[in-house]
Amino acid sequence: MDRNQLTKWFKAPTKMAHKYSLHAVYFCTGCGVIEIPPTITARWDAERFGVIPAATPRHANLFLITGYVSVKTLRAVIRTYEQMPEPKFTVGFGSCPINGGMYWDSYNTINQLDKYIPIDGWIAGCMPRPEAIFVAVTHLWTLIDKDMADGYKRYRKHYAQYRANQEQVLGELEWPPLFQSEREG
Amino acid sequence: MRILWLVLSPLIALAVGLFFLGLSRRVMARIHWRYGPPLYQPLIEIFRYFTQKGSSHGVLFGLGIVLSLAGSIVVILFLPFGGICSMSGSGGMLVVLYMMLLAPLGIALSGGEAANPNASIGISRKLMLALGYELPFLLIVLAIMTHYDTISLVDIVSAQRETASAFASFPLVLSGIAYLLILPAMLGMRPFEVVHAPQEISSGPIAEYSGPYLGLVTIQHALTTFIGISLFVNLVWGGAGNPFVFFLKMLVVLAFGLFVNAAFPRLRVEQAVRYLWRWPTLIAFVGLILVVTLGR
Amino acid sequence: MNDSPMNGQLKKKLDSVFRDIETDVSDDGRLTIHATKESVLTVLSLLKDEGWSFLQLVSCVDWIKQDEIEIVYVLSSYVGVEDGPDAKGEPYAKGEPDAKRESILLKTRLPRSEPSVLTAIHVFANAEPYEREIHELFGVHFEGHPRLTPLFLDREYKIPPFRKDFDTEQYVKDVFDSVPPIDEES
Amino acid sequence: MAKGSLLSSLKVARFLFRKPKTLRYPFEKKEPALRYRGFHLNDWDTCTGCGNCADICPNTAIEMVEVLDLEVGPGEKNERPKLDYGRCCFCGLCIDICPPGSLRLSRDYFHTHFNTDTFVFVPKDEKSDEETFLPAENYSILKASLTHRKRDYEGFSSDLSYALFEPERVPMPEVPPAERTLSFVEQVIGYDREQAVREAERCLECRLCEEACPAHMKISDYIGAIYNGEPEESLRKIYEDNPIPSICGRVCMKHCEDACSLRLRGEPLAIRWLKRYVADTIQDFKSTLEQQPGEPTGKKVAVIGAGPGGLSVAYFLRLMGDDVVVFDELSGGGGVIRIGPPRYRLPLASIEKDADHVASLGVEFRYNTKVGTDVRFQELLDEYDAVYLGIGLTVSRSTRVENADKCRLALDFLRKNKTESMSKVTEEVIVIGGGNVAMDVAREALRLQHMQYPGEKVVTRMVSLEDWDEMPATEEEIEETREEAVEFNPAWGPKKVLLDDDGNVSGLLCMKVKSVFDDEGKFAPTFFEDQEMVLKGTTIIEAIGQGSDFSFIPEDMLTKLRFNEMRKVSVDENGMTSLPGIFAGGDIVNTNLDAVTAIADAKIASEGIHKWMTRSR
Amino acid sequence: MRELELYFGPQHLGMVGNLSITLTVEGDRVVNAAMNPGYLHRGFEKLMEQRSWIKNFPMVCRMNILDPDSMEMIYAMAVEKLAGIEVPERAHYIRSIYLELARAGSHLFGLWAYSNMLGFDTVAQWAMYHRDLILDRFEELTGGRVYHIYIWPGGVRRDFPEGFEDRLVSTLHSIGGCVPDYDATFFNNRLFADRARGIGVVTREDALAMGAVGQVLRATGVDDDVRKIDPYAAYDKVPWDVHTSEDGDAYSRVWIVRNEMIESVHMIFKLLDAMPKGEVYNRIPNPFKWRIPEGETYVRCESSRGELGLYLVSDGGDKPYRAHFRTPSYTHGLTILEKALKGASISDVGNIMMSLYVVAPEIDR
Repeated sequence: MDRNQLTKWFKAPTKMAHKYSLHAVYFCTGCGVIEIPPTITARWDAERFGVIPAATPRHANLFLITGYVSVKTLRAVIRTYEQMPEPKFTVGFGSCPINGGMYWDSYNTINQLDKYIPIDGWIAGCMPRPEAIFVAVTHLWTLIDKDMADGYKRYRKHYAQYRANQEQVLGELEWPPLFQSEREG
Repeated sequence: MRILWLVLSPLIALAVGLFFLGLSRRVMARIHWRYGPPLYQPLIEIFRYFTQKGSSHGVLFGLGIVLSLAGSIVVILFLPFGGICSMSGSGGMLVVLYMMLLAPLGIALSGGEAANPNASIGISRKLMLALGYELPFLLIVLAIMTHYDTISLVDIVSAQRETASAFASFPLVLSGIAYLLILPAMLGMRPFEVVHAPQEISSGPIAEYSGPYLGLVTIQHALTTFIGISLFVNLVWGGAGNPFVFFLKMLVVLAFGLFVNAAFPRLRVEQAVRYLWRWPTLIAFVGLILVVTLGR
Repeated sequence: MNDSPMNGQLKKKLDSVFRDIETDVSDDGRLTIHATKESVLTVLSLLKDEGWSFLQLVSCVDWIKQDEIEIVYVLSSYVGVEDGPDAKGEPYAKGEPDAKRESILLKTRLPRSEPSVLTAIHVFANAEPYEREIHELFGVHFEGHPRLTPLFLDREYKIPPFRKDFDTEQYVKDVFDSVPPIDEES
Repeated sequence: MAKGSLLSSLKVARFLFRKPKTLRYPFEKKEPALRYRGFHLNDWDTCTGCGNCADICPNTAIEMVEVLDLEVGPGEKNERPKLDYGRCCFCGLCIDICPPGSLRLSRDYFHTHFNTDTFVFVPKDEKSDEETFLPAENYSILKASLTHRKRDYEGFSSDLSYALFEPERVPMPEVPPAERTLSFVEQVIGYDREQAVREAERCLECRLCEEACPAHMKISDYIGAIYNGEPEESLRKIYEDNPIPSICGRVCMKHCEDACSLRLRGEPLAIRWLKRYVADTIQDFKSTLEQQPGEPTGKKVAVIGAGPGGLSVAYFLRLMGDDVVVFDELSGGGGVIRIGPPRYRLPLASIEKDADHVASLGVEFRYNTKVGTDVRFQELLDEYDAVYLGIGLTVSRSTRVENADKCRLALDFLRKNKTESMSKVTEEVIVIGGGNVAMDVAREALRLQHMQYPGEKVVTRMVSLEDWDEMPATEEEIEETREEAVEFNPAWGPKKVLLDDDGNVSGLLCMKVKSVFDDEGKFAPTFFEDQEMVLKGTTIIEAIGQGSDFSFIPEDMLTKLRFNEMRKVSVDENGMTSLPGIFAGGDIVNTNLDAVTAIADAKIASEGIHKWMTRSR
Repeated sequence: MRELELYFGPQHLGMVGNLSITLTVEGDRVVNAAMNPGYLHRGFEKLMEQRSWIKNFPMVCRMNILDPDSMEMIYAMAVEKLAGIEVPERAHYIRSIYLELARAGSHLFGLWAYSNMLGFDTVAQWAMYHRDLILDRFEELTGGRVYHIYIWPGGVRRDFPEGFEDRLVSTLHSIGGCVPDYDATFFNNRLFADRARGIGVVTREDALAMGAVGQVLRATGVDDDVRKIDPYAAYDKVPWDVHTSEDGDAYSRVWIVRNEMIESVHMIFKLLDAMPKGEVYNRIPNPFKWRIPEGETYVRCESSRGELGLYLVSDGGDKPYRAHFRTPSYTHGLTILEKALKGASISDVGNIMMSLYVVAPEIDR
């Protein structure tokens, strides 16, 4: 740990704690997931940076959307996202969640994921390599430092819009709204 | 002075426990051919948990954790740490045995509140596993207590220091071996990692904890690790005269646990119980009988 | 495999047993059988008894121009590498040893409106998910199928999505692209 | 499979003391493989904007966007691919289809951003984009993104031997040089059906050619029809823009092939030969095309010259319903095409075939009628509603060196050979000039020599001012001429025609050329006066260029006829000259001097004529 | 005991792929299991009908994340058969080497998934490390780590780069050198045997009746392998063995996976030795003009999990009229797994699933 980091720890310990213990919950929602095992295992060892897979969304603060999201998965993705404790960060993997990617004309995959849940960072690639995942993590660190990884705040703020979009695609959702009281002005 | 120790010893236990958690991740990583996280990683994580927003599932949810934490702290107070023992009452061993049951009970109470099927499966597994290792453990403790003719942990330690550690004395060596065999189960390590089993039941009892609750559970985990190892060192490896040697002994025990952890897959719960009730129980039982028949 | 005796014999046999089927051996030796909706199950079980006991695939093709839906059963037989019986003397499959697993295509055509055919589960257990899938994606009803519940899809579609007149691009435009982006300013 | 051991697995403990195998990224770097498929690079210099990458992209990730400040040459569009990395799957199909090979993939693959708009990107070349592409020492992986990339980091690149298109054209069967110089047999044999389909298959349908074609023919469509085995459909497509496919299929200057996107790393598509295939395959144009003249309008148009332009104007106007009369001094259609291209290149039958179809629509041809002598120009103006001048360049220029009057002129020579009897040549012929006509003359002279002196040693020499690289003739033509063993003397200028004692031509005195053009690019040859050479030759043919003959136009009108600075007749956007009612097109108007440009002019003019006539009613 | 509904997946550490199993459990026993796939359904075959023949190549491989290469292979085979395209001899060898490399990589991934499911991190991490070494070679050969898009109709997309053979051989040697470690820790481990023996038994009768293929079938003693009985690429050019086992349980399936992995490596060595020189690519028709004559075909090849089939129909157009993949996991996951899970312990759900080598994207397509 160099001095620079030490001062950061004193200045903003919360941010630092979030940065260096990113416990990832990930859906095997597609191709991107094939690069998660290498990333967290011996060749690349993401645990060096505190990135480990979390067993349940309740333990996690990083949500990796590892590829295209089918309608059926979207339901589970939203559920999982809402279960995660705040602050939480989301990263979209590869082309598909950005703009549909390979499956831009599929009837069962949604095209732009950020219409349904907030995304803090996107990684280019089909699918991103482990190195790209590392760079995305450092990118996320920067965003956390600058308070720009505020997806969960945006979700709270625009929840009515998100919920409306979710219901437009999924139909009636079987769980109650997460933030009942906060309505958009 | 005693009051100072009362405050300090749980803190020391926590520090050592967290260090062990960090170290075990490092060691496991090495066996996995990788570097692993920094040693202070568990600290960061606990800190992170406490700054997150947790969601509660009822009063018992929080209370249960506190209960189990309290149980663990009480146990720690009774455990000698290399000559330091804040509560060296004569009934030490019995209190420890009782209080050790509190920790899983608290978690069970709290986790049961969460209404997650994984959690309830985990809890039932935990109870079954406890059933599995408690029997040989009691036999071992019985043998040791009979052998040294005392129920005070401090006395047991000092008795071992006078002669030789339990491992090195003839009838008790069987109990020692039995203890070694159930140690991974008590520490919740593989092949007995059936309770949490992230790949099977998504961390089982702790599946529903988030934020500060998870932080408390992690602290509880660190304390449990400390208790499990220090109990072993105290009971069968003669404790130590000063904290440093004691710590070194604990390290060795941890390393043994980690090697086993790295070398085996997880067993099914009934396999685990069957295993625990077979060899360790048998050895512990024989040990007890020998101790009783041979006398002192 | 032009001279595959197996397929030739089978063709002869089928032709003699059934009146309402057409058989055809292609250049590469593949036997294609066109059966009617009524006879398809009988043919299927006969083929199974003849040794074609491996149902590889139940597929479905939407021939929109002919206004028909075609169910295709792809059959073959288990033959070990060592040809026929293994060391224990149990045969994997009845049939001549030289009958390599050249697949048989058994087809039947159904009308496009309300297509329905008997389920093949009782003959081949692994037809179950295939038929469920075809029910879902093509809207073909399988009589006697125990659970024709949705397999893959979460949403309801007016036209079964794998039919040729289902325009996915239009669907994507209508459903997914019409979702507004989140307005951060408000 | 033993029952297994409890202790053997404890051996893993030894790895605690071994060095881990982890690659400590980002402290230890790992270079991606040389072929890695990362983000795109595009060499804007070689990119033609053909859009094949956009067409082949399975995910519609590539969109061609217009780049307004881009200078484009022929065969290029000012469009460049824009990539959406929210769609791209890095398959590299675009790389394998890219005809110029300008699109490549680099080994960069890092881009992480919170804004999805940053994932849309117009790839640029490393050379031209200094901001994005940084040398290795300024590059940092932590900043890596689409706008912070490493220089010289080529990855998966295009390889011609694995390209998805076929770079080589189907070889055109030809009569070998030794054989073809012995007679006037047509040199190019023509594709058969299978070859034509195979060649048509190479077309990538990028339509660069259609922009380059002066007549904007629907090339992709008619080639697609050939591929589909429908030459009839193809002919119909051709006839929408070009009524002389048999001629154009042989002698077109093929601007389309110069624009073909396949040309850059392979041979361009043989568009001309495919057109020829269509025209030759179909015997009867009339029944295939089923064309009818349009509703009669009652308007009459005189067309002077039955060359490509004249034929086309007549055809287009006739389809619009006008009555058209074509005047030509020759005995058949074709104009300069009839006399210029030798028989081995363009047989008369092909010309007749096209002209006949135009005639079959009801166009009246008055051959052997020279305007000015047989018919007065004023009569035409009086009698007809409009006049179209498609007279072309019919007069050969002379070098005007000493004794140049003893030489023969190219067009006269060619005309005589083609339409009348063969002219007599001697064993040694000198042809002056380096253009296509000069090549035609030389090759024709060579054939005449072979026919007139069978078995004897004959030689045809060419002398041109221009050096090899400047020679105005097409490369193909030069190559064929060389194959036929014509002797070249480039960069020599004629100084004097040498005569023997009898006053017959005996040779040509030449000077070494210093330069042909001056600094401003104008034609102003300079010579090394001291370097001289004598070429032996008993016949000299001058083929240095042609001019046009406006002598049939009365003097007072001619003065009103406006010419532009290129000494061409200037016309407005409707093809009308400065004289109302008189339209012009073809070689006297444009600088391209080829049939297809004349057709393009004719199309413009015919619409202009029609508009003009109906407006003036 | 009370019956409990337990959702296994889709978000689950032990789940490879995005699949959900609805378990009805009684204590630690599974009473009923209902597969709930579709989380990865993209309507692949429908999308294929909308893309021209060549545009489907980057697409088909994405149908199966784990083993994309056999997907490429089978599509290339079907197209070659329908369009009558010949493949150069060297390309056959390269294809075989490539597919065997992919098989080894896929099996290592399978080993990761399986041992991870058992909580056996150590072996899981090693397997993943070794798979990554193989991916490095793939990257070198094809330019992509996971999706290679390498096998085209008419051959392969690029020839071997310079020095590739040597690096390939040394990579395989370094993996092969660790086989004793794997054996000692994993296959020879008593507790692993306890965990896997007699679990998820699929009898030969069941396997034959329910259309099992691949390891599931071979674990019941049927030496069935498409590479042997209907050879494609260069599999008939070199000698190699089909590995079988008699027990039909999880252990024997994983044991076969191990043996096949080693066999693959040996086969690559043999193929490298026998490989001829020459062209690797017969140019396919211009993609914009490519029409495939009307017809239908059913082709099959041996993917890492068993027989993979493709029913491809062309109506003479520039796009497939209908494509239907017969993926091994479909039957294994939806029919056999449901049956095998009944009566199993919850601890063994993942164990059985991964020993059947069920890959979710392959089911959903």
